[in-house]
Amino acid sequence: MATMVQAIRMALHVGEERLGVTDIFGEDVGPPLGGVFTATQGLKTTWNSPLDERGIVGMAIGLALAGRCPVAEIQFCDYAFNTIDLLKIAGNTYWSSGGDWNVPMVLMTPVGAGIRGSIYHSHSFDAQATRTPGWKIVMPSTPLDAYGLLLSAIKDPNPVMFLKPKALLRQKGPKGEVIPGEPGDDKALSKLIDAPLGDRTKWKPEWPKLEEYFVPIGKAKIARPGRHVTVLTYGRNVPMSVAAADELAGEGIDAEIIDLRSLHPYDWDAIVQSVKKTNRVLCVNEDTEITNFGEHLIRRLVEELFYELHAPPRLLAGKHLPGIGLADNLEHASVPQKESIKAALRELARHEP
Amino acid sequence: MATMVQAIRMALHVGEERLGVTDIFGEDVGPPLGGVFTATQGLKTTWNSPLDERGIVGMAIGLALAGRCPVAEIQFCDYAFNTIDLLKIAGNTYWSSGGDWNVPMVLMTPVGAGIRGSIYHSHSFDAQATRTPGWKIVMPSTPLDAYGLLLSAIKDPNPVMFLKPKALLRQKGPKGEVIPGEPGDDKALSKLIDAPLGDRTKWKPEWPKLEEYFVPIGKAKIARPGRHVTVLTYGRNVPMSVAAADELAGEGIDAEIIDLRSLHPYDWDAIVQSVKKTNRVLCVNEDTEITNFGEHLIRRLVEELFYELHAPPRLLAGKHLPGIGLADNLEHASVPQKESIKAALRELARHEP
Amino acid sequence: MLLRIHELMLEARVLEERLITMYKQGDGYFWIGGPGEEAFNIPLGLLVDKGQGVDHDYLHLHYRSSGTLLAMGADRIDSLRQMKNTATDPYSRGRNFAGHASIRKWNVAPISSPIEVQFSIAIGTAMAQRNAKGITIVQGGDAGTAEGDFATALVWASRKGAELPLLMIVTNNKFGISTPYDGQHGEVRISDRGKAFGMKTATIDGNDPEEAWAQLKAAMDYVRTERKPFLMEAMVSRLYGHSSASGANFVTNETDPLTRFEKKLEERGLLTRAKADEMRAKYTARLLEASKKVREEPQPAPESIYDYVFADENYVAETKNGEK
Amino acid sequence: MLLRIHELMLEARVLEERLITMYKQGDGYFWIGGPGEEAFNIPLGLLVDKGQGVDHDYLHLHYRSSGTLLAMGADRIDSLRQMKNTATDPYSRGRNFAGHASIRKWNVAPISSPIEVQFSIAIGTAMAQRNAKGITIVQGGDAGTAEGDFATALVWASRKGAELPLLMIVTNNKFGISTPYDGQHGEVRISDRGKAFGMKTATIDGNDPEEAWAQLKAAMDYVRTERKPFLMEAMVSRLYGHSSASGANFVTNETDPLTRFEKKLEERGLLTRAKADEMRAKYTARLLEASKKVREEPQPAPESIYDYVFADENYVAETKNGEK
Ligand SMILES: Cc1ncc(C[n+]2csc(CCOP(=O)(O)OP(=O)(O)O)c2C)c(N)n1
Ligand SMILES: Cc1ncc(C[n+]2csc(CCOP(=O)(O)OP(=O)(O)O)c2C)c(N)n1
Ligand SMILES: [Mg+2]
Ligand SMILES: [Mg+2]
Repeated sequence: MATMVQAIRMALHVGEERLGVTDIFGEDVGPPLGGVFTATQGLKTTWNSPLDERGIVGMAIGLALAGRCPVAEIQFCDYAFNTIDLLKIAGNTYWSSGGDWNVPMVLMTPVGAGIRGSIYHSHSFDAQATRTPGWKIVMPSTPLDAYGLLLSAIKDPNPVMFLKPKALLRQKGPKGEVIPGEPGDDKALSKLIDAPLGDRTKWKPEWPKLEEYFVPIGKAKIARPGRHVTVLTYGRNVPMSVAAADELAGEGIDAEIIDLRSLHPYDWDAIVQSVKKTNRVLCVNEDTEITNFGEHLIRRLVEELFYELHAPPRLLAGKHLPGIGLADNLEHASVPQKESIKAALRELARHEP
Repeated sequence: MATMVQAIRMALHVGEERLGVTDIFGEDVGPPLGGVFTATQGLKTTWNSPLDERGIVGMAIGLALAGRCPVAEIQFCDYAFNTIDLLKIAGNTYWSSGGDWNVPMVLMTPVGAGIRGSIYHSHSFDAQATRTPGWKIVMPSTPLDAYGLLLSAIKDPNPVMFLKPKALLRQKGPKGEVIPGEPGDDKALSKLIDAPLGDRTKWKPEWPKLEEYFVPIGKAKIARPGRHVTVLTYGRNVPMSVAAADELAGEGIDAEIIDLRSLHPYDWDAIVQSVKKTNRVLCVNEDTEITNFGEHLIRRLVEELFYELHAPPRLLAGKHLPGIGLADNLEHASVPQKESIKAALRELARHEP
Repeated sequence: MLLRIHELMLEARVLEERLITMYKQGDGYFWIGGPGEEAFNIPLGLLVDKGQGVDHDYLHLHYRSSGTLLAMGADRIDSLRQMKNTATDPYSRGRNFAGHASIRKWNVAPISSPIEVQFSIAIGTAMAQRNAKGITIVQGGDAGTAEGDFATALVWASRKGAELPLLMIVTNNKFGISTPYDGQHGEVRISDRGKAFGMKTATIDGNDPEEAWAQLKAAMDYVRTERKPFLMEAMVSRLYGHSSASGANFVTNETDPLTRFEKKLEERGLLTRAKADEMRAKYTARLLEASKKVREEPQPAPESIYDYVFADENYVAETKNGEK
Repeated sequence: MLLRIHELMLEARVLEERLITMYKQGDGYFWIGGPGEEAFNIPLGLLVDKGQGVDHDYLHLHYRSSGTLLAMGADRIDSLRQMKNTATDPYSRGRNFAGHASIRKWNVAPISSPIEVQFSIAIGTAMAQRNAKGITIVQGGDAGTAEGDFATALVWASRKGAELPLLMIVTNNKFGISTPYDGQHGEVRISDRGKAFGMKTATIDGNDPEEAWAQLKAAMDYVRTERKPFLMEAMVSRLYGHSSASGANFVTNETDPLTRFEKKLEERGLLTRAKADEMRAKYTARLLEASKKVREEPQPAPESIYDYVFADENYVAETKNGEK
């Protein structure tokens, strides 16, 4: 089974070969490195950009206007905050021009904590992204979803942001989740598509025969079915919440984990269905907790399902602090961990209306 | 009585003369114009910056680090979105350096709709600002509060954002609210401190003997006391909500309007007190409605006061769209208006638990 | 040719004057435009390779470019429609300010208010044209060159081995709203900023349509054939102040390229005062008619704010343009 | 003096090697630093007018500046503390990566990870120094000059009549992580970008401490006396790759300024191999001791994340520095 970063690479390969992707670029995206997380190794249309995030986003918009199909990368979302105005332009061009110009581009960027990234390699981007109208926002939690969401993003005629959960990039998916066409044996896959260490000038990847597979933008997935509490989450916090739920099963608490996968547009029907069943809801994400996307979900839930809620809905998110510190203690205290998710689930499940 | 823009000018004057303000700068802030809204006319330490928002914010940070007391302006908050990374740095420097360097700067910028500003002169900034840790955020709704909040902002050893509600800049405050020291007669005040049209090279303002007056950061104000519904709002939507409430009084609906004044830190005690009394709450602001600061307030209210709420709390905010259109119909349909506030208040007040 | 240029300069001026009058009569909330830049913008519009796609020229203009679009043949009434923010405004459906055109079928990217961002976006269309026939033209003001985006265009356009067919134009009117050029610049000539990047550069008199034509022609030929960037600075006038926010009244202390050119043409016996006045009267009448028509056109409906948020998956640019 | 420079270069190198070893032994999560820049950074640190306030020099450095701080007299063990993210780390309390110092009592602004932002911030301390004795020094890498912030510093520092006492330094190691200089630049010399702004500029061999000393001295004297900006580009080496992310192994295909300088000193009879080895052994042992000590020091407590969010109104910079 492929890791998420291998899945992304394979999706980009299919994008180049069959979906018209013309430019995969960003800082250190091209040879020799192929991306700081190796997401763009061995591809045909990759190139290295100057160290200028504004130029990267502007270039992507311009390429899209000119009918190309660009996939741009911001090396870490921590470094996208000088481009918010340009992201707003990518999102408002179709609307502002009264439907004259659309901007079919994909922007991918690694997000989140979990790798001791300290102050500038731990940021989340979901709150910022979801308040940028005109963009579609996706964030996978498994390699297969990464593959399927990225292909959908590439085909979409609008700007789509593909948020890569840093901590999961080297992880594999749940048992049995295979990318259509990937070789069964991991070592074999690695031999085919992972660049060797050292000199790569002569290396060429051999791509497996991959099939197209699209995860529709706007559709959530039940990562773990359950009856007592609904967890609305995405990215890194999905496997974390599933693990927390599995451990709580022993205590008679059966939590349902909804992996949103698309943050905008999001799957309101799936959310309502689950909450109507469990009547209790916990939102989990790593972004800072003031003016947070989970708060939007909670606001809408209380507006529309107030009387279905048997316990106050809760948000478990990053602390409202200027950064995430390097030391273990600091990182753990700053963003949700399995234990804090369990604690919140216990509280919600045991709450007496 | 002074208008809000005159109050801001007088506060900056007191800042220069008595609170150590050294640099009031930004695009067209200095002579001859004195700011696109005349907020910086006739002051001593104003100067015109290059047309470079990143430079303006960076300059302010650097001046603050060097012990100066800068008040920087971004001409319209619509043009601050290429500086978010720098705003984050201003907010994280004290924390990142473990308390070594603080950044005592004031950033002021006009926000909001209401003047047919079209796509790029109608943005709100409260959602973006409240998710920038390390900053204090204030937003007045009357000239006196503008005066008192700006003086507090200037004295604060941290970065403080002073959001100027564009639509209120030329408005006066509620009857009887006078700035300590302003002449009773408006014409007299205008004669003293408003620059003449045409050639101003020889003009000098005559400043009234103003007293210092500080509105503490973090303290809300009851703009209109009421018993049935609580409205949590700020800036332009305060007078709008008060007017709506006054009109509803005839229908037997008595709404309490809380003017937050400080968005961060905000006055949680005042909010709780009011909501415990009315048991119904409406948040009103103009920023886009997904990942919106009002959603934070609602999230915290349901977490802490779930069983005190006799109706689902509601948010009335800007539509989640790429921009605010120019035509009357478009602007009105995009952000809260007195009528939509009244409709929401009726619904809340009449809601049967 | 000279007479054609003059006629377009005159018509462009009358168009801006009509927009200003509309503003002053309450038929619009805000005016900003290009009176004083006609001698440069008209030749620019005439020299553009007009069409859709990478084999034609892409234009990333700003809010003073009405003359360029007029010279390209844009329907005059559409400027009035945007001024009056009618539902019929083809550029923005009543959403954007006057002077913010968008014409996809001619590669005219949407003009947006934020200063200088067009320089960061233009590198993208230019990149797409490296192996095509067309070039990309991007234009902005003098004060705006202080934004990082101007440097972004310089850096990305000049990378060795990856040079871009990009014509960068700075129309220098020596003002940013109220702020004079002097005191804000260390450069003697803004165009000098291109030299460190090995770019061809020029600073020209943008108030002389003959010089503008010749210099633009040369620069565009260079970019078109060499597929390399060129930075041009054109000195121009600002004849009605920055915008309606500063009153939009005629200023007398700047060169008027139109009267200057008319004098020249008269001296050469190519034009008479009477002919010029007659032309002016004709265009004034025509645009007055147009403004009356626009006044009768519908305003956008409230619900229309939800239109054009996302293109649907069957969206095809061509069809979209076909419609217009 | 030469021997003093050599000793500091050697110690700086040993310090970086210790940090790399700590990383490889699991005593830290990430390493980034300046081995290969000693010949430039040591003279820089020695030439700084060290102190607090506008009459001394402000420093806006980046993550390769350990040598500069070491030459200024920073306590070596503090670098190890930050590497090990201990509660005793005086630069960031265990919050930031190695190489991210902050020393207010010496005007050293907090080093932060985002590339080039220090150039937009440095103009502010320089502005505050226009009528003071000190100057502002800002330093960054070659790839980072593509960011708009580098242009911002050029624009704001050179405004006629408002020039800033700012020394802009680009340490050019011909790499941005994995991306080679060639292919990303149209400039022959990055320092040429200052010329259009009327700035004094120089490109120097940053691997030669004698040239670096002389050129830095001249540039700093110019900025100090003329109160005008200077742009210096220094060619340097990157001896252990970009960071621990790329392995942090010694590369053999770049000039090692330390060995080159030692050879020179030996030839001149000012240094013997034995003496050099003995010094290296001494510093190695000292830093090994220090690293053991650091290993015993406490990690920050979870609740400490809430410290230093806001300065309270009685906050006084002086006292704060007194404490340290
Ligand atoms: C990023 C940004 N900042 C500020 C403004 C407000 N503004 C509009 S026009 C203008 C002056 C532009 O001067 P210049 O670039 O010389 O162009 P000109 O209007 O003189 O042609 C300013 C500051 C803006 N539109 N965008
Ligand atoms: C704004 C920003 N973008 C990207 C990065 C990731 N990054 C860290 S170092 C680096 C390369 C910097 O190269 P250069 O400016 O030449 O400095 P050097 O490391 O070579 O000294 C990059 C891209 C960053 N830290 N900040
Ligand atoms: Mg100008
Ligand atoms: Mg480098």
